[in-house]
Amino acid sequence: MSAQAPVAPALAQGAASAATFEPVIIGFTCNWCSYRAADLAGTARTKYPPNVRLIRLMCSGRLDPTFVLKAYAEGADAVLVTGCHPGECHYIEQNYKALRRFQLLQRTIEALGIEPARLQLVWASAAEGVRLASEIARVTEEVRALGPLNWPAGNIVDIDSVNLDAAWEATGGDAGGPPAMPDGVDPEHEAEVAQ
Amino acid sequence: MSPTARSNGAAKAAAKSRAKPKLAIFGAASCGGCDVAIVNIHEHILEVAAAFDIVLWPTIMDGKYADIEAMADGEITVTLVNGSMRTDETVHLARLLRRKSKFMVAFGSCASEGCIPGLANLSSRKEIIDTAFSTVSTDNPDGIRPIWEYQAPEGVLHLPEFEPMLRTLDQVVDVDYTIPGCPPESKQIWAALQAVVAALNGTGPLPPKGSILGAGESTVCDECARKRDVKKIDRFVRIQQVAQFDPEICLLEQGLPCNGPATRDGCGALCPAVGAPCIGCYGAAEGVVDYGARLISAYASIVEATKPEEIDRVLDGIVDPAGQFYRFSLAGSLLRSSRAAWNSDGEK
Amino acid sequence: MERITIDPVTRLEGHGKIEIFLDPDGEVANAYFQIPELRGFERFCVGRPVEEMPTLTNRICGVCPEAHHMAAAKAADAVYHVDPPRAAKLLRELLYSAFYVTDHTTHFYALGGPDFVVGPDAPAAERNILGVLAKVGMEVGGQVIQARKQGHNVIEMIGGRKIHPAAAVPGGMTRGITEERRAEIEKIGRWSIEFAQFSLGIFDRIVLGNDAYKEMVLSDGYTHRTYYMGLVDPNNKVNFYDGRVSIMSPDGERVGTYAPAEYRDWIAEHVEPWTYLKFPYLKKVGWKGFVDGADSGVYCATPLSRLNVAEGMATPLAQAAYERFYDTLAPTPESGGKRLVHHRLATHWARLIELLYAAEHMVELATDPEITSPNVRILPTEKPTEGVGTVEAPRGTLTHHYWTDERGVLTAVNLLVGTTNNYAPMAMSVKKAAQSLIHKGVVHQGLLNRVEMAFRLYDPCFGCATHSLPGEMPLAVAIRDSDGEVIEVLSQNC
Amino acid sequence: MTAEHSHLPVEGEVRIGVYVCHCGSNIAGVVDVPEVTRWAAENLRDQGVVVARDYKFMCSSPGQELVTDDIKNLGLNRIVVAACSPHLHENTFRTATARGGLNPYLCELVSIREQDSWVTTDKAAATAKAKAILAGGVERVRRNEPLVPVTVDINPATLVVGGGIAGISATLELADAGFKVYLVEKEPSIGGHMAQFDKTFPTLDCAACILTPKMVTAGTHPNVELLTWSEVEKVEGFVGNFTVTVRKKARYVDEDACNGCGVCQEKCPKKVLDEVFEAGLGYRKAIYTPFDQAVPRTPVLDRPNCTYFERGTCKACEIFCESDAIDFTQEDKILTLQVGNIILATGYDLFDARRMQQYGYGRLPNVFTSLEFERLSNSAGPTNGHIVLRDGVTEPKSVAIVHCVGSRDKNYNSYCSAICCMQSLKFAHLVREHTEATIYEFYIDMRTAGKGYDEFYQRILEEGGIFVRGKPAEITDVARTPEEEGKLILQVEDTLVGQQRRFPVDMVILSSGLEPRADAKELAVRFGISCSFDGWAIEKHPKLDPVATMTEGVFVAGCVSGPKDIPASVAQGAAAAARVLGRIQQKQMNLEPIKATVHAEHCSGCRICNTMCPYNAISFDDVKGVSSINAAMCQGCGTCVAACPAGAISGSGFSDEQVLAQIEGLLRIGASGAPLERTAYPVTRHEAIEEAVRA
Repeated sequence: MSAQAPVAPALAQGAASAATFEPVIIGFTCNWCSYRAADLAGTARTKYPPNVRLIRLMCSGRLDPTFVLKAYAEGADAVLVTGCHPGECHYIEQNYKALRRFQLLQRTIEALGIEPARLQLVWASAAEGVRLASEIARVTEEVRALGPLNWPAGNIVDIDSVNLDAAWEATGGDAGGPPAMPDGVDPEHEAEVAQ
Repeated sequence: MSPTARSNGAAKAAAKSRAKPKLAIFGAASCGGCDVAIVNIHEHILEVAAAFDIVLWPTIMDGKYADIEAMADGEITVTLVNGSMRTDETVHLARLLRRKSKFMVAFGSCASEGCIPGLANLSSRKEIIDTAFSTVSTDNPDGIRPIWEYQAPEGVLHLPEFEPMLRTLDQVVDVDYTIPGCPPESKQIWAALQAVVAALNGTGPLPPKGSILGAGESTVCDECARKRDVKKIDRFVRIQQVAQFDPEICLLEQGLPCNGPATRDGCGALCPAVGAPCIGCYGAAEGVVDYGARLISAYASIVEATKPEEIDRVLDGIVDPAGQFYRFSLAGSLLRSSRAAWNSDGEK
Repeated sequence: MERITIDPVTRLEGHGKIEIFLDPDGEVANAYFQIPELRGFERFCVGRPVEEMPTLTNRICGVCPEAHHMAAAKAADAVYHVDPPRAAKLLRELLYSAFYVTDHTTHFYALGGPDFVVGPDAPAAERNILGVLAKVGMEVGGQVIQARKQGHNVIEMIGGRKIHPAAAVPGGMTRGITEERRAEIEKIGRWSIEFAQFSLGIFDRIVLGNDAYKEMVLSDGYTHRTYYMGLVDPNNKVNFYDGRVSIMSPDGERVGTYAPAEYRDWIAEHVEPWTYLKFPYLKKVGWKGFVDGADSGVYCATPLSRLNVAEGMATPLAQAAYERFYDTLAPTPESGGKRLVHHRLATHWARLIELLYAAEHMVELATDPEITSPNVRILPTEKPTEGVGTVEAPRGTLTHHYWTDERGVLTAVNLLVGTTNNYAPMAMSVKKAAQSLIHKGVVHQGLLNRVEMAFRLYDPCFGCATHSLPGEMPLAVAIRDSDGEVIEVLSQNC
Repeated sequence: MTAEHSHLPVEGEVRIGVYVCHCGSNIAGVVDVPEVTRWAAENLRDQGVVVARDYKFMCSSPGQELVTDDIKNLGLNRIVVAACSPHLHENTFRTATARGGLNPYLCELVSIREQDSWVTTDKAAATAKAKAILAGGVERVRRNEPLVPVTVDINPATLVVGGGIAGISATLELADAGFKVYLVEKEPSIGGHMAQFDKTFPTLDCAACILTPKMVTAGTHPNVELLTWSEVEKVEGFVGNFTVTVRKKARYVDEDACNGCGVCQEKCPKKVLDEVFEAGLGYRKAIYTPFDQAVPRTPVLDRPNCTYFERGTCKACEIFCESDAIDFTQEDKILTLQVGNIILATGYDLFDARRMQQYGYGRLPNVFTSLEFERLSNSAGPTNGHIVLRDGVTEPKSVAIVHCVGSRDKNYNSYCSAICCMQSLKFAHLVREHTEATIYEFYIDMRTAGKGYDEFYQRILEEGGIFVRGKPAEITDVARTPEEEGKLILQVEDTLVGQQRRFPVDMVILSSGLEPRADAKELAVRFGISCSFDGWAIEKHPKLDPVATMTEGVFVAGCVSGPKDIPASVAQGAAAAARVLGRIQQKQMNLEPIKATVHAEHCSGCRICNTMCPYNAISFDDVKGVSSINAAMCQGCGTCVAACPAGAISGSGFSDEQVLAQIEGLLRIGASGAPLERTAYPVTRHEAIEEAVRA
């Protein structure tokens, strides 16, 4: 995990406007269909946005929801899952399992406040290079419109290097305390402390 | 407390340092079940008292944080922290104890993965406080909220800050061992303590850093007496929808979302035994990165449907995905929270 | 006077924090008792399926999860408009009685009792379970452990787990009990009756037999004339699991009784900006601040309160003890009303009477022919809507109130938790203790013990109240002069 | 350029070499390759990169030598090559890695050509993406583990399913090579569809004449065990070691005793309409061989139609049989075969023309299917080769042949059935040969690719006949004009003249398309292969490996994988046989070591994985209460790995660690090439204070 100082105000990057925002999307491909479709798109020099970075799995059935959540946690703005068309899996029927996991995972991320459009499923056979390219373009635009997800990077403050007593004194006793107003929780609180 | 008192404390500490290994038991934001579970090792508690010099156990006996502060770094041999990191005060004390302790143990579900209170991370701090202070029975016309630095007529009153997100112990300090469970089963606690004592006496191996103590390496099904077959779920049910569940057969096979398959063993599969589904309090199995992801994948894998709409029909049976999959582990999961918790819209 | 530097630790120390401010003459200007934590169950339970509430709200408090388990189950029954089969209710109540035996035992011997048994002036380090054992003998210690162990075994036999049980669900219980288990529970029940009588004996011997203690019990410092609240059965006898909530005025008049679902007409919660905990009070009387008397809405809900609102105990031995209690402490009724005891320290005695009742009730339930019936759950047929569930937690009347959508998923939750009821009285006890022991800026050394004893009798469980701390309540008292400078910090049992 | 930090290898240290390929200008034209190389060397040091090089063509031998030399000289223990798709050169660089003395699976090939330079226009963005892809490969390769292929023995016997021309040719190739073959056919005789034809395009040689000899050889070959009137019920095991269960249906005729004299058929009193071989145009007896050249000669007694089995009396066949071969007590036999490889040549079903009601087949008597016409025109057929109307006597004066019936039509099958054009031309020729009729061909496009095919087309054109470019909308007997009376009228838009036209004719031949067997999907499941949505078997690679399937040891030949003509089917039969022979010659074979493994100590026996494997590689041990995976049967898809709620199943080659690490690598930098922006974790007073003090 990237070790970021926790002092920057939350959501500073929220500012990035849809116009300039270039999303980063992780795409999972099946070795037999969609990865070959990506190869085909390349061979045919079909241009599409560079925002999607592909990971090759043997089968969409290998896709562990952990991978998707990991991608969000590591800062991806969206995840694109691809595989063989239903009924055409090279492993007979595994893409149906992928489909079911996708549907349940999408319900779950929605419950965690992540727009369902940040997790998309596209079937692409080995012959559908052009289609895969256009789907990637579509997904990229949809995510661009949603703006950054920018999940916070978790971190442990290494306290051994900190003199807590001094730290406390440094606050002069009223550090970061919100003003005594009816709404006790001060919105600018973090920001204030950070400066 | 006077400086002299402080030095006395230090002297006392120095004296003690040649004596028995020191044990501290600290409850952060906890329900106390962990303490009760420790007390429930019953007569063994006396053996613990014999093996350790218990320097801190607020719930049960006297002691002062001041004494802890006075100790040398690493003077406490083992600190068991139960409860989650909910206020800046608990975070601060956890760090203090970390400095003073050789071994820091995340004790119980709260400390290790956030437990039920971790579900607070589904909401923003403002939503939580607003809800608590505007319930139907609350008489609060002026919308008063707790204030961390309150100017009372007689002077300033401080309250610890309610943090934006609840955190697990290892998100705040370096943790050596974990004892899972909500609460950990007393027999397991005793087993873990014995292991620690043995290690300290050199009569047993010191578990490698990061070990999970007082639990198994598999999942609850391993200890569950119910009969299991291959699984095909064509509908998920809720307990109040089914008159009678077969007492012999796997609850999940009967459509009841049981978290047993993904939940670490060690509890003895008590809930399935009493006819209630496992709710997952022992957290994830060995080496698992994200508890919820395992369960999502497992449940979806065994759904008997291939058409998206059929699949949706089955999945509608899980009315609360976030709660079902992250009931105990949200704060410790890959995402740690819902977006609402850190996306400060709620407070803007 | 020495200026004391406060470092971050002492500054933040303790889960219960007391700030005492002195006026220029060194007299107590005010005392604040702060509860520094909150967990937000009322928010994050929203969105959960209602059938999970009995297990989710367990985690509010690990000291009395059974109370939340029961209140939640009853609220869930109400949400689905179902009345569980009799056998299910018997099982729930049996589990709950066993819990009372365990909890009251723990409090008397480990937490509250030491003040008397070992003595209020004994060093704090001895005023704990070990001190008690030293005084009354090891074999008693064995019995105390036995009582807790057996109680938890019964809870596990019926509820599935010793702590945070799992078996109560909307419409009843997940599973009944076998005859073998019933027989075992009956045995434990009978043993518990003896143990309760034995404990009352200890109280007789050590407290009532000691004039100094008796005087202390009756002293004004430990007396508050507030309203009282508790659950009573149709015969106005004490009941823990079910019934109507009864309110008694400080003058012994029954202000009224209400069905739990009507709680909002009777109780409101006052908010102060300097604490995370709210102060419930009687709506009909109103919030008048931290004062006693019939004009102040402050009430308390404790074993003492329950005895005060009830007209007796539902079991013979407990009834006898009940009468002895009032004959001893309140021989004459107040202004023609019911005989009341306002001496807070008597709560310890009341607790032992409840212990006896719980034990007797265990046997009643365990010997009910229907207790082993397999018919322990009925299926809801109506749409889930809204429901209230109330039980008597050892530390006060506990109310859960849920609203759900048509799927039975929670849309709103309100919790009125046991200890909370007594927050205001406790704050008052603090101030009272401070006022009587701080004069001209001089702090009497007994202050902390006094305050602590005032607390212990409520058996405050702030795990419940703030969902931050269970069982005994660590204290930190900071005393500040008129300039707000801290002149002294006392801390106990942090 | 080259960037290298030279320090001596430390024990246990990960030492990664990074090689970025220019691929001439294919990559370097868009991606700033030297910059990517420099970036990797500087920014991926902590990940263990000790050397990063770029080169014009990494796949050239000097390029590969860079890798092998660095492994030896710099003590590298991991390799990442950023170049083209792994599907092209993964093997190349794994081999190079092996030459350097490392396990080949410690090499990762990441694609910055197909996935980047070829599809991206913005050079800066392409360069940034290349860095991310490379970082992903580096993080991944750190977690790569040396893998060793699983070796299995190959049983030299082979099972061929389907006795059509494809199956027969596969069988003979194998048998002639000296290996045992079991040929299973569900009909009483081998021969398949080809046996029903009269002539074959474009050479017009007699189908029977060229097929029969092969059938006979197959029937008599010492290495061939012919199992007709039999069906495969179960397939267990894995490549090299399949156990196949075959049901040999009761013939009620003792094959050893029967000399195939045919007297039983003569004497049998019961005539039955022959729906199968004669396509419903002719009759057979209740005991019969489907046709004269049938192999084996042994007839089959059709129990449902047998008078004896119906009424309990008759037994004419038994009475007249001189060799006492008739056995009414015979029962189905279940045979268990041990084979090392399986070739599926189960062929096709003809599109059922009834589905296109507008063409009136089944309703209008003189609308025929192609198969019916094959029988009609066959000298050995029901009419001895006389082309007549349904009444059996009248010769048609005009015949319409309709192409693409059920093919190239999104309402039925969107694909082209490949053989219909040529077949229709053949029909035109046969009609002309046997009758005076005027011939109309209704086609969408003429597809005559194939040796001698277009020549044949030209020849038919010269023979005369009217070619109408258009697909008939309707075939009706409702006349609008006197001359249409008593005729079949084809309503069609002639797309060459662009107008609706009506063609009255006496006879219509529907050139029906080819479809997968009705039971194709069950078949696929039984043999553990995958098939397309329509039901055609999917090849391992449509171009480069057309007769292999995803399942090791199971091959396909002929129409089972899609419409083919006879030469293609024969070629595939031989090709499949060649693949099998290769396996047999190796005696042993290595399986791709990408496998799933259950860690028993973590397995709780919840059995969720048990339904995950389509190859039945997962089994549950009731005694131990744990599941386990047969490595040889596992095809490495990883579905069970993802499904295991206990995380007790690991997948080599695509482990959680590898994928999670790759995700971290891919997300090292943002779209701009700068480190990915991250929201700071919400802070509280203490953290802010501590940070402040630290700063």
